Amino acid sequence: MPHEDYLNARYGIRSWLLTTDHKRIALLWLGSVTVFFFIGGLFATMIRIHLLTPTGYLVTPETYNKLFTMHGVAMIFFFLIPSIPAVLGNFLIPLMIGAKDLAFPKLNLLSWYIYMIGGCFVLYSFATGGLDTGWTFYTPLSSIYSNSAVTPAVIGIFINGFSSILTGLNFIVTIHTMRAPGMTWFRLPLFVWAHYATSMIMILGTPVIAITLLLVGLERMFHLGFFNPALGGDPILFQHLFWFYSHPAVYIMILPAMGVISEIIPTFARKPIFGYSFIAGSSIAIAVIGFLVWAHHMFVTGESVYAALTFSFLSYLVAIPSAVKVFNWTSTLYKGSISWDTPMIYAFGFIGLFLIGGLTGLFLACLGLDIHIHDTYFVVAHFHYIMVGGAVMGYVGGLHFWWPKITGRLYPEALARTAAITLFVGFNLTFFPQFILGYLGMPRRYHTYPPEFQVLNVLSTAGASILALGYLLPMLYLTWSMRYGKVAGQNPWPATGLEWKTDSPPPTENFDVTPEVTWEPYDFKNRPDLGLAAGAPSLAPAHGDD
Amino acid sequence: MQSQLPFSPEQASNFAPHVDDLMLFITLICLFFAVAVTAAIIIFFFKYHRKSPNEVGVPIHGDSRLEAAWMIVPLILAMGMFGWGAVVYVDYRHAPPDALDIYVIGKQWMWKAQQPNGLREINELHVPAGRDVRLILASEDVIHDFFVPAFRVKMDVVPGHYNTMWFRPTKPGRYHFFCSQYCGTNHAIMGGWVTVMEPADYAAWLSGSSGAEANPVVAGEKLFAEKACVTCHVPNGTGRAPSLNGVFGAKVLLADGSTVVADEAYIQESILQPNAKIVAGYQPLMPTFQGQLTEEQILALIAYIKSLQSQPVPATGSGIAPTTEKR
Amino acid sequence: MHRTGELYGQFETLEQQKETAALGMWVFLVTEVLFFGGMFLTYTINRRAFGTAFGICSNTLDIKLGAGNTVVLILSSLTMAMAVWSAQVGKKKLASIFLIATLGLGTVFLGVKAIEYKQKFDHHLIPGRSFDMKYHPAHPMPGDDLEELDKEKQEVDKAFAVDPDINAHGQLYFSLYFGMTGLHALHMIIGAGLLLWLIKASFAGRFTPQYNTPVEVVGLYWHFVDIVWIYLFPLLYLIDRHR
Amino acid sequence: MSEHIVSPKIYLVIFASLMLGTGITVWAAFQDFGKFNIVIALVIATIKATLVVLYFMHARYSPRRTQMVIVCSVFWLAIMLALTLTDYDTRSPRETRLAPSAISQLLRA
Repeated sequence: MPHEDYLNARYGIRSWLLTTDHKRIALLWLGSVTVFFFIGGLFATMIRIHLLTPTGYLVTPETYNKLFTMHGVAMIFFFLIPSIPAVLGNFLIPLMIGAKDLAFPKLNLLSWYIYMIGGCFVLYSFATGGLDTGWTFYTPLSSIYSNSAVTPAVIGIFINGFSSILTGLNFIVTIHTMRAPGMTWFRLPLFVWAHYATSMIMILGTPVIAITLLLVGLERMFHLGFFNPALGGDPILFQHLFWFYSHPAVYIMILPAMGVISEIIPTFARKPIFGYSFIAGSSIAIAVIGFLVWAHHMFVTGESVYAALTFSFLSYLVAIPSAVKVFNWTSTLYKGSISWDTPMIYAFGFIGLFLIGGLTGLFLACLGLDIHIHDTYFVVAHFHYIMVGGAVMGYVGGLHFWWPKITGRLYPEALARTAAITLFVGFNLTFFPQFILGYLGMPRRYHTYPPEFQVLNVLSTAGASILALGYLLPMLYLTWSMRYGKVAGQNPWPATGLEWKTDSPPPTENFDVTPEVTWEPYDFKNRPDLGLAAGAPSLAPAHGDD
Repeated sequence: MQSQLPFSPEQASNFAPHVDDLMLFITLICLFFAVAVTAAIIIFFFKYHRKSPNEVGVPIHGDSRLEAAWMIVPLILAMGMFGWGAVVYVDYRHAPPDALDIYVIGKQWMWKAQQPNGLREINELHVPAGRDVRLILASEDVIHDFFVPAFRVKMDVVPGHYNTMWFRPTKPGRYHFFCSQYCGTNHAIMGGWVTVMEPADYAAWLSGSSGAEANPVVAGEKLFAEKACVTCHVPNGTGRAPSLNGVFGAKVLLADGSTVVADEAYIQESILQPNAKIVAGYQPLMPTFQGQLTEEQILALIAYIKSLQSQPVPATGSGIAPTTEKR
Repeated sequence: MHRTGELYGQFETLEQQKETAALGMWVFLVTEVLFFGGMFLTYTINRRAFGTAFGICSNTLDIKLGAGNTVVLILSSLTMAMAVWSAQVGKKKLASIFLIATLGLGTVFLGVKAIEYKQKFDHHLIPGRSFDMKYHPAHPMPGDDLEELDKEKQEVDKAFAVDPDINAHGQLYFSLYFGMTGLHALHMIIGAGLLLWLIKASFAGRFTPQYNTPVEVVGLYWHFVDIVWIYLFPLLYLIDRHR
Repeated sequence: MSEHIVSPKIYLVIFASLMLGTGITVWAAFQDFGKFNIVIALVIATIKATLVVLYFMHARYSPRRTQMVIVCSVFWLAIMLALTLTDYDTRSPRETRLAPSAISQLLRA
């Protein structure tokens, strides 16, 4: 009997491009962010190959500068920021809170189109002269001195900002007004809490980067002087405005990944998460305190000593909620029933890498140390540990975890575990040497470097080739599994969330009847429907180590 | 005495030991937490591995005392890091009043320094050991950053602002300095050497008795940078003008297909009437230096270009005629 | 999602739908506050640094037009609020009339703004190569108050003597003036488009005491644009009037 | 929650207050209060904005969460302005901004 779900409810290209179904829109996002991920990845590959030898191996300085700029722009604005919220968040938030859709389905589709338009502008900039300002667009390099295609790029990022804003707006309103009966705030999955916090940042921060880049664009087009010292403007003001968004933007990337991990760990340890309210609260705390720390990117710009002290102090405060999360995840494992399924491997990988990324943040927040390691490879390693080791591990882990729900199929388990371990090893080999490079004094964004740095650079490039393999593998077997994977069933793990109470893949309206929530989150003991009670027939399909 | 941390550059300023101590302090704390958490995960991972398919974990919902502990303890440690870091930073941002003032100007893509007596240097900085030195930093175009790893200090050079930084070199020697704030195409080669000298040597060098100024090759090298020749004549051949490595005495292929031997006369002509002979593959972009250079300076430049004869010739961008086309 | 009457499929009740729409607009307005906030910050930093230049430039604006426009915009807020009230109590005709009045007042505001922009253009006060604060005092336009102009000339000359960069700083003021009022005007134009759509729906009789969410939500937006102007007026027009 | 309908009378009172506020702003701008001119202007503007938000935009009669949203927007705007000013207000005079003419002088040096 053919079962009707959101994938086969309607057919044809129009049914996808004009859909207002959050699940289909999530898949549109999945496709487009994957394209940008591989574009950014291609640039990264070329960067690593180029840095094999001190004099540079592959490209001219101009091209190298364009490569790292375009790598940053593609990865940050067009992959990392939308990745988890727009793909997993879009797909799961209505399912998790028991709603038929997001509050504003048309705005949701519009958000994707805005992203695509912004993306086209940026790709146009890449194709016609490239972009060589660094993803940070520091003035006056970006506003006057750069000869590359800065204007289309800033217009593209400006436009893309509204996509982010609309997604965040939709999530906030949905979480407030669309919850199913019984779904109280403290029964919300932690994934939803994390997305609530993320959306706050999107709403409050994104408009500032939009206006800032608009001013840079105007400055370039009409020779205005907001940030141009030759016309009385101030380049430091640009940095304040830029980092007011771009520091919290890091939390846009990492908070949703933390949400994913907070779902995976209780599921595969089969016990309630340790300190639910502390994890939920720490998400909000990170979102709020994250807005108070931006000028720690500016300790050596000549900002006032008083401001530097303030921002360093506040930066240390934001470490606390992050630490709370790590400790709570670890404690959740205590006396659990831990399975070694792929999402759990990703969760462990995430904790390990985020731990290093987060702890090295303490080095950079330290004023006395920052005067040495600022703008060196130490910083590069640090933020890759957070954004790639953290956010991307969370994203890929989340994709695996919810893949059965999204496609109705299971991925090949053994292959997936291999890929997860490959990613973890490759990542560390790539980026750990860069911490040492940084402390030794190698500045970032160098197309050529003194020969004494070569060994570590070669090591890093070698690691990157393993890392690349780790990304290609899931891409291949996940695609393969869409057609050939084992049929998953409603709740293969089993997990406790509302999204697992509907079919896989879910029907267009998500639930046949509006569900009513009567249980506490992550409660395995009092959920006979999960089939885990002793002696009860198991509803979960056997999930062996095939 | 401080012992050197592994994986750290040489310690050559008053700040270096402090920064390395901070590094050690924070590393040890972080290592403790990293090892503790990782060990816990690995132990739980094996100890509580699921034994039967329907097994469920023990429902433990949390513990407020534990939560309080792991908020307060890290907070105290973090405040320690903040406090110590702040002490070093505040010291760094307040130069001693009697420091030696040296002006450093960054421009795309070179550093100009001016010693207290007016002596100018390009991509070089000479400082006396044991003396507080304050650099007054200014930029002519975009944001740069003056970074000396061996001193563990850096400061952005921001157009429209005067930033200052200070240090007290402790060990004579030559140390790399870098531009550490991305500033455009040749950001990576915008660096040079800090030379820390014994105070007596420094005084002698300042008064010119070291003979550096008298050497035409050195003077020519300075001029080559000062007149911004180097911004186009990039040694690795990637600039808007041909690399001059190995050019002297070689045959140069011109735009009209003919070749010319690069001798003193050709170089002089190229400096004063750049458009007289254009090297194949390049645009006539070079401004004339007629009336802007003294004879002595032209000679110095020629001497410098001669000295490049032994430098490696880049595969492309040199302007030297391929040997096969000699006949 | 299919739609039943005025109720969209993702909602359970009209009540929920109305609350959701209002909350959505409020959250959007938060974004707008921060969006304008970036400009206000740029303004603050520069005004503190270049108070003299900002004062002189501010005095070249026509305070009568500025204050008049403030009155027009506040009046339009009143008519907008009345339109919401009319829709809520079911006075369909009155709602249409108030909506049209709001649109009319908004258009008047934009027209006055256009006149002011044209004046700055004639006076060479558009940022760019032709920007020159000395131009207008030296080249009076028909209808100018020559006495005022002479005062302005003296002021500009005095400022130039003290600060040779006064032209650059003046350009910063006018960059911000055009940036902020331009962005505000853009919001007015978008608001006018929304009003047109409301007027059309209102004539079709779609708004009832049960269903008037669009009027209320557009009303929120319109009032927000009014608030921005309430700040822009003193910050741009009234910097240094007391001298 | 039933919707609260604000009566036209209140609207008219608010409108009158706003007009009065505008008048006072213009009048105050022509008096010399030293550095308090800007303070007075901003205080009046804030009072006017508050009236618009509370009555024209019905915030007074809105659910608590709407009021929270409003408070958030003001709070974050304050963060942005205040923390940026901590930098600008506490710079040492040595590191203040150079004027364009000083820069061109530097370029000639």
